[in-house]
Amino acid sequence: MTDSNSSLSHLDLETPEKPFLDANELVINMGPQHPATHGVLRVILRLDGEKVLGLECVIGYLHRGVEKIGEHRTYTMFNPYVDRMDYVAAVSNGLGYCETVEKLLHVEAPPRAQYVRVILAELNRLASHQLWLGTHALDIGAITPLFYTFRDREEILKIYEKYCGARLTTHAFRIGGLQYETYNGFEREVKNFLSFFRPKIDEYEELLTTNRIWVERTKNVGIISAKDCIALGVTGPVLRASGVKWDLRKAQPYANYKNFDFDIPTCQNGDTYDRYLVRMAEMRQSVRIIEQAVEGLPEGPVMAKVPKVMKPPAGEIYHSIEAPKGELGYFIVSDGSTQPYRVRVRPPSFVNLQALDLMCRGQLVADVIAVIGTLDIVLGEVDR
Amino acid sequence: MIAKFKSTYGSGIEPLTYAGQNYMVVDRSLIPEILQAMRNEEQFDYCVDITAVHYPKREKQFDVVWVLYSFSRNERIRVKAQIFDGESILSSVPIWAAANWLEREVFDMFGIKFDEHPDMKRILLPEGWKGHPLRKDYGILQQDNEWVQINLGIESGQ
Amino acid sequence: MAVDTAFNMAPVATPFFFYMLSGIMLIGGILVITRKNPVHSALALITVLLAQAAIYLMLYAPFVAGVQIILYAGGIMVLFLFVIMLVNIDRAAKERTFNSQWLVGSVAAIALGGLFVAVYVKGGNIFPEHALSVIENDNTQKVATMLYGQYMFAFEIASLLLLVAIIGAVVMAKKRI
Amino acid sequence: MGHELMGQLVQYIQSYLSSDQTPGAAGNMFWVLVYILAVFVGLSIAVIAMNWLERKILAHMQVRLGPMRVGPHGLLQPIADAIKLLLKEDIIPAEADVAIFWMAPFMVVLAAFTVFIVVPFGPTHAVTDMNIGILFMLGVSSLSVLGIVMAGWASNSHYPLIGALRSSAQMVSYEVAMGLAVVSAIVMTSLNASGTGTLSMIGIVQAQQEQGVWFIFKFFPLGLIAFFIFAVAMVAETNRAPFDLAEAESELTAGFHTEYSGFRWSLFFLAEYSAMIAVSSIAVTLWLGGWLRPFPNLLSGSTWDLIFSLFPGVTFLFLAAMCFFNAVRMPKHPFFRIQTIGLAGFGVVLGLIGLVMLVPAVRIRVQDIFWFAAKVAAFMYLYIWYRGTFPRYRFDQLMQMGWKVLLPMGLGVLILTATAGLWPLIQHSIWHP
Repeated sequence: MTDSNSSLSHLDLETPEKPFLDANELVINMGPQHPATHGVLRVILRLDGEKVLGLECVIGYLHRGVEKIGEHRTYTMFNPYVDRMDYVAAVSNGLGYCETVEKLLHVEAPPRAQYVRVILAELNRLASHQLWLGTHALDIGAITPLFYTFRDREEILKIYEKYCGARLTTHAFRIGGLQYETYNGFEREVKNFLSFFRPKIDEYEELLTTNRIWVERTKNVGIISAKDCIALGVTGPVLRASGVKWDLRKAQPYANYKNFDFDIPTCQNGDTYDRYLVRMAEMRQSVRIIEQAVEGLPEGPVMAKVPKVMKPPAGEIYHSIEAPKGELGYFIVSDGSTQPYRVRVRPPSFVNLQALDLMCRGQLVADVIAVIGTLDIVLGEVDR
Repeated sequence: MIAKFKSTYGSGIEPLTYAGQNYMVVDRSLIPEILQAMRNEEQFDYCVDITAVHYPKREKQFDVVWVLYSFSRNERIRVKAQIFDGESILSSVPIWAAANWLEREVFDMFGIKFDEHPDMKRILLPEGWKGHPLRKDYGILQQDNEWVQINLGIESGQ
Repeated sequence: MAVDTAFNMAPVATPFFFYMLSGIMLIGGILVITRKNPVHSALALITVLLAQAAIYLMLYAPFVAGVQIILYAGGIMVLFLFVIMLVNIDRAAKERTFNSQWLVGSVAAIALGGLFVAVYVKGGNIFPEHALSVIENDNTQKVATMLYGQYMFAFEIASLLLLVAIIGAVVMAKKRI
Repeated sequence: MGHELMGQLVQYIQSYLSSDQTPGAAGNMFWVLVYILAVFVGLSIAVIAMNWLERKILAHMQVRLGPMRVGPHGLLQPIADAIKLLLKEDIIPAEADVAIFWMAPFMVVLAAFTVFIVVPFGPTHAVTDMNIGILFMLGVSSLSVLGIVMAGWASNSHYPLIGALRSSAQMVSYEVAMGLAVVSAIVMTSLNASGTGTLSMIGIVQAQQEQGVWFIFKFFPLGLIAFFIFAVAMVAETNRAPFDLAEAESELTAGFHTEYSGFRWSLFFLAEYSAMIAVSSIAVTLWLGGWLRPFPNLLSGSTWDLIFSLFPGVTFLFLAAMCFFNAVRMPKHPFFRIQTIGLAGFGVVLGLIGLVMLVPAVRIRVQDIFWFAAKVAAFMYLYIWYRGTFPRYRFDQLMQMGWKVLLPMGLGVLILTATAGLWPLIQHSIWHP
């Protein structure tokens, strides 16, 4: 439906297409309570029979004013709040926030802390992708992968629990490094997990990759071209599935990602199946990164010298990381006091969700479900 | 690049750097032109974020910030414009489609209107809510009590 | 074979059942044309068709009865309902059920009724005195031999006609072919 | 007088036991009623068992345990569920068309249960044997779509309406492919001396017995393809995964029964499962030799007959042994005492049934039912397996599959089967014009 060579002018997202013949346009309100909208997303669908003529997202049901809260907490106190945005990838949120504040403070976390951060962040990417895979497959009707992925995600959460006591909203990192040294046997357990998990990726792929129905349901569904991706600011696996080899871990390495050897998996078609393949390949790459990080984990302190009361000099920083869902950016303005003057979070889910309308035009209701799933949105992050 | 802009537009542009990050403060009247040039001539084809900062003590109360990124140059830059309270600014949706929701959010949170935006309405807060929460004069516990009472049927949302 | 005759079933084809089914059909038929809601009309029509199938069964024509259920009640009426559900019911309900053709309609109905009565009165001797004793067991086979033997040509013509109708429908409905 | 009646009754029962006719054909009203009751009760038990088995098997496929709390290994879970459903509030939406909303579940249940009148569990174990048996089954089961459409429309809500539209389109289109596959099996019944086939369910199985081959293997691979078409279409007909679009949970919340609750909802549930059993019975009757035991040609002779006739009893004894084994393995804690006793008691019941089934007089009459049920159970397992494995088809893909794949295939198989059946005749006319 979308011409890949088109300019921006075709992105006319306001006027829906006309229904065929004189059939009545059916307006369906999907959500905010709906099993497949991954939270409290409300989508108003305009249908011609089952064909989607246009849709409008209504968001904000989970708005908690995270940015406002940030202005009223000290830098340290705000750290746990960011975990509550993308709660399935809480570690990544924390990583982005801590690094941004470190940049404001002009400190850098010690190498050991950097390595542990990479390990935990990549484990988090695995957990996030697992959750995505399970729920996405469930939306398309395959109920079994959900239980497989949750069984394996449990192992990751156990490592988190042992490390910091929390499983979901971990608050694992501190500004300037880590609060805790790793527990005894951390490396061994991570290694055990990797050797346990590698065949599990094959298991997921065995269930889905060549499954005829899966392929038919996802191929050529929700196509978005690279050009449209960039125009709409869509990042993460969705962008890579459209053929843009762009990953912040490579493009503008943060933490110590430049020390690791990994590939950026890409696909060309930009459909749901390609996004699935990209995410599966990303899981394998994450395993590779974690492997290298565990192997090269240096000894040393885990906390840099940071003042007890943080008063970053006045200034402003935009720093972004490659969260499992795309570019997660923090824009922090400091006025020299203990509290940030302004915290802006650039949530990947929020921006990616804009593409839903474009991706669903002309498709069927069932595809809307598939596309919502493949965008991998977390409403906690969309609404903040 | 910035030098080129500087020579073209003169005093309307003030290039700055902080902690290795480039940004420039641009006069409000130059914004449409500069943004267009950024995208078309300098290949800043990805609008990462649009946001605003409220400085109630300043005369021009708001900073509107565009975070831009260029895939071909692997470079990030911020464009800032200072505007008065109640002043509107031209929408950049025709330049980057991504700006649509981002501008709506700025409007929602700060009350800054974007001219020629296709669908200028609130996005995170419900329609009919009074006040713009990210302004500094909006208290952290403040809420639109009237709206809550009418629409939720409860005394207070807290 | 030891079958106790005392517990034998009474034959189904009693006048009672005939009148009952006919009554259902008549009531259903009236409901079809008087209901304002088209879905109710369609359901009444289904009742009529099912009662008709039962009458076929009484006439020892189980094959016709089965086909009646499978094609009309299970197939065509479902498609009817399908279409009706897509139409705006609220608007349809507001429209007048009987339009100005009621005069022509009642004349036609009276004429048809008169024809039936005339046939019954005049042609009394073409009706057999007693019901034909058709053996139920090979009824289906008889229908088959008839259709594919004696009436082969008519049967094939009918199927050709249906094919034309299908193609016509496709041509009309499709935006581009 | 009472004594005389008693004697009459005993004679009556004996007369039936030695009869070689279905009660319907014999015109025996009493036995007809007994059979209807037996089928109804058996079907209800089968649905309950299916409910438990589906949850257990699916759970084990998905690395979890499934119901474990109510009764030993959750054996009483379906009963608890049934009680819960019956006690639930019966909600009728304010804007619903009450009469139709009320009728719809009964329509579905009626259609799903009526078809069992002609299902042949054995040469004499059917309520009646209709001349148009298979046609009756297809026709009446096609009526259940009316109930679904009524339910979807009467709910006066968008999701049920879309669910109903989908399911009516789906069932009508798959009926065509299904019918063609059925016809190709019926054509095979006519390959006998007289040259006339039959639509009677019992007649179809008897034709397989006479020809000495199950129709799935007849004209290999034509029978197999026809069977395959039917096996796909029957999943679509019953709205089960991967064709469960009418109640696609993630898209339409629950499809046509979104607005139903409590007892009415449980009627839909009941109808769904009994419809699954019904279409599986059709498949078993048409292609898998109905009540005939496996390997009739390979393992023939009276010794094998005896061994196969022992199967039902042995199976039940095995299940009883499983129960005892698990009862022994139960934790020795007072908390589990009732469960252990329950499981052992269940084992005793199963064992007694198994022992009774070993009695020669019983086992001869029961083995037909056993084989039929075993074959149907295999299909039930397939249903569960599909559900655990396959994602859901999209609506247009489903239609494409029905009209563009299964229908042409069905037509082709039908033509080829007819040709293969007439081949001796054709050969004859070519060689000796």
